[in-house]
Amino acid sequence: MAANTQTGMVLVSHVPEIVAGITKLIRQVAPDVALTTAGGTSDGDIGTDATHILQAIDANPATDLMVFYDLGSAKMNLDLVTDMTDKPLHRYDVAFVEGAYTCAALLQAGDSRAEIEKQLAPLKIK
Amino acid sequence: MAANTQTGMVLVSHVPEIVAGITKLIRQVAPDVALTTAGGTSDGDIGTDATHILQAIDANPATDLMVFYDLGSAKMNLDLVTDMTDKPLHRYDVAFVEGAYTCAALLQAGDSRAEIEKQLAPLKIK
Amino acid sequence: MNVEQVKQWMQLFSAEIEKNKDYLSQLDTDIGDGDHGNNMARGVKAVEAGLAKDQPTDLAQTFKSIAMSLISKVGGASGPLYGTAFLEMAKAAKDDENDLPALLQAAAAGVAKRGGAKVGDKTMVDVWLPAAADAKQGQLNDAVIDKLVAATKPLRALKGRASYLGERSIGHLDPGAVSTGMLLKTLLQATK
Amino acid sequence: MNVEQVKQWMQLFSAEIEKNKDYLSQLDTDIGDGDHGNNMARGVKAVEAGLAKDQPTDLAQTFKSIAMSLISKVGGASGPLYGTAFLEMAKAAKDDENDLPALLQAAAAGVAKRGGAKVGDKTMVDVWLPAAADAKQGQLNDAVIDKLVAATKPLRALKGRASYLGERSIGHLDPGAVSTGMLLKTLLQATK
Ligand SMILES: Nc1ncnc2c1ncn2[C@@H]1O[C@H](COP(=O)(O)OP(=O)(O)O)[C@@H](O)[C@H]1O
Ligand SMILES: Nc1ncnc2c1ncn2[C@@H]1O[C@H](COP(=O)(O)OP(=O)(O)O)[C@@H](O)[C@H]1O
Ligand SMILES: [Mg+2]
Ligand SMILES: [Mg+2]
Ligand SMILES: [Mg+2]
Ligand SMILES: [Mg+2]
Repeated sequence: MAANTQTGMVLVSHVPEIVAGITKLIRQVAPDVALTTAGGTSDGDIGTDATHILQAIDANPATDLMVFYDLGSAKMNLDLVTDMTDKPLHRYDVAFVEGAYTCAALLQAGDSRAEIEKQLAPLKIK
Repeated sequence: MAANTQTGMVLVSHVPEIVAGITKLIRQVAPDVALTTAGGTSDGDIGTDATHILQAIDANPATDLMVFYDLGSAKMNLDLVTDMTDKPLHRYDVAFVEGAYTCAALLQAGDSRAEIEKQLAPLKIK
Repeated sequence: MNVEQVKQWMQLFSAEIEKNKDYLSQLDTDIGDGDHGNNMARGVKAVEAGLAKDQPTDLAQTFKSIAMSLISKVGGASGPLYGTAFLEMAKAAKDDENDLPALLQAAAAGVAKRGGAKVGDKTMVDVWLPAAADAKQGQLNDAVIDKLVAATKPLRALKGRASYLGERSIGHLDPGAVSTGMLLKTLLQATK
Repeated sequence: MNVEQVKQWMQLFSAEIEKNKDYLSQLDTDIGDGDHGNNMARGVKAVEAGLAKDQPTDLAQTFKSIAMSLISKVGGASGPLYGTAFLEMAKAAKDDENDLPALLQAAAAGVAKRGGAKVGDKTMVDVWLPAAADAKQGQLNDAVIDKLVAATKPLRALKGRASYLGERSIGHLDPGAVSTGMLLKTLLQATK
């Protein structure tokens, strides 16, 4: 049961601690998943910006990225960034912590993005 | 528009950073809400335990508590704790970050628990 | 519209934001997270520094420079929204468009698409879209802009942070609508 | 059942957990977060320390002491589950119940209620509920317990962390079912 490492995850939050914490939660069940994060603005303030998100995308070793976020401004920055990168970004409007945890557990188990999307569907709330 | 401070919030997570981060996110929009947290076990490990949750409940100055959590073991500990405290606990099986943020913003705006529960209903995912 | 006018516009807008920073943040405290004034102030400072550094020579470059500064420095929902407005104007200007109403039209459509908001959702879109339409009719002026901004007050927010408040968002001006009003008024000043 | 037997039971269980700590954590690594062995080891250590400190003199006190140690020290889903099992036995023992099958029945019902799991959901409930029923019929033995534990392997998890894995949870033993098997087997040893 090798992990799916072609598909990676990017977490975007207004607050650095939130993505740091979710990373801890995820790493318990998914040590091998390609995971990068953008928490807060580039300057370390509460908020999100495209520059910081682009860094997390560039730093991710996977070719195909599943993206999770907390609030709406992160969503708009993500959409903006989609036009600025060549990597395919898939944004999920699901419960942030619960969706990211589910995705990580399934990538670790070797599932494909298509399979994972089925499990994410009931978590859509945004 | 005085904040509702009779109703408080308790956040329970497996990881200390997650509740610390959500607290930052919440404090931006809800400086006056009665908010306490239990992140990780009493010993500071990843996980949850009833003792730590009870501390967060006892420390909360409000009389009526709305409780949010990340994963299932937190839920079971919460139910266990409900039998151990006199304070009325209301557990919401909603998206953790999004539900807690919504609740905090509305408590700050002065809404009652009943009004807030209506807004939380579409966030139910657990 | 020409490069000098855009620079003039940004100076006027910057001064207006600086002057109203606390007011904008107060509006955002009522129905959001209280940072709109600071976000915009950070943004316009970056715009001025960006223009000084980039030394753009045509309209497209100028708008692009402004867009990138806003996108990377605002740090809130208004960052991608205003950033998109200027990106869309840069794209239009690349096609040799320098007619003000046409540029505004491109900007307004970009903002509406980025945020997924309709007129009436109590966002800056409530100012952008009707103002662009009025400009096309040659009828955009300060009084019209003030009216569009004021009209956000009785609405219930359906997008952005204020939407979490449901009914509680009624009775407050939308902060982004107010800053958009400032952007459009200073545009009129710079191009009159 | 009497206090000495319970103490004996806890010593045997503790030794079994200590011996199988890595095995339980490995099972939990496959379909969970890999901490079940450590959680249980922390729990049984706390139980021994708690009993030494509390010096309970009747069954109800003894079960209560065990429950509180597990609740405060396990740090995973199994904490409130095993904690509830012993709390329920403490409640039953207070009503002067010391019949083993009746106590097991109370424990199993408590675990099922706490977790909201049914038999077949691939959790410890798959062992607790049928084992309690078998005990009532006087038919609980090691072979029966082993069979109940093994039966969790082909199932798809519907509760707990393993349920996040959907189909991927199939083909693995449930870690909590395995530790429950150990708890019940050491109980049979201590009371035979
Ligand atoms: N989805 C959206 N569509 C259009 N405008 C929006 C949207 N979300 C937010 N806004 C605008 O952004 C403004 C808030 O900007 P700001 O305070 O800088 O960002 P944030 O809400 O991230 O703190 C709102 O007043 C509103 O005009
Ligand atoms: N809702 C539930 N109902 C019954 N048993 C459960 C439930 N959730 C988890 N379990 C049991 O708990 C075991 C996992 O325990 P443990 O690893 O200590 O906790 P955690 O999953 O919090 O890390 C599972 O193998 C399963 O038997
Ligand atoms: Mg704001
Ligand atoms: Mg903000
Ligand atoms: Mg575990
Ligand atoms: Mg655990």
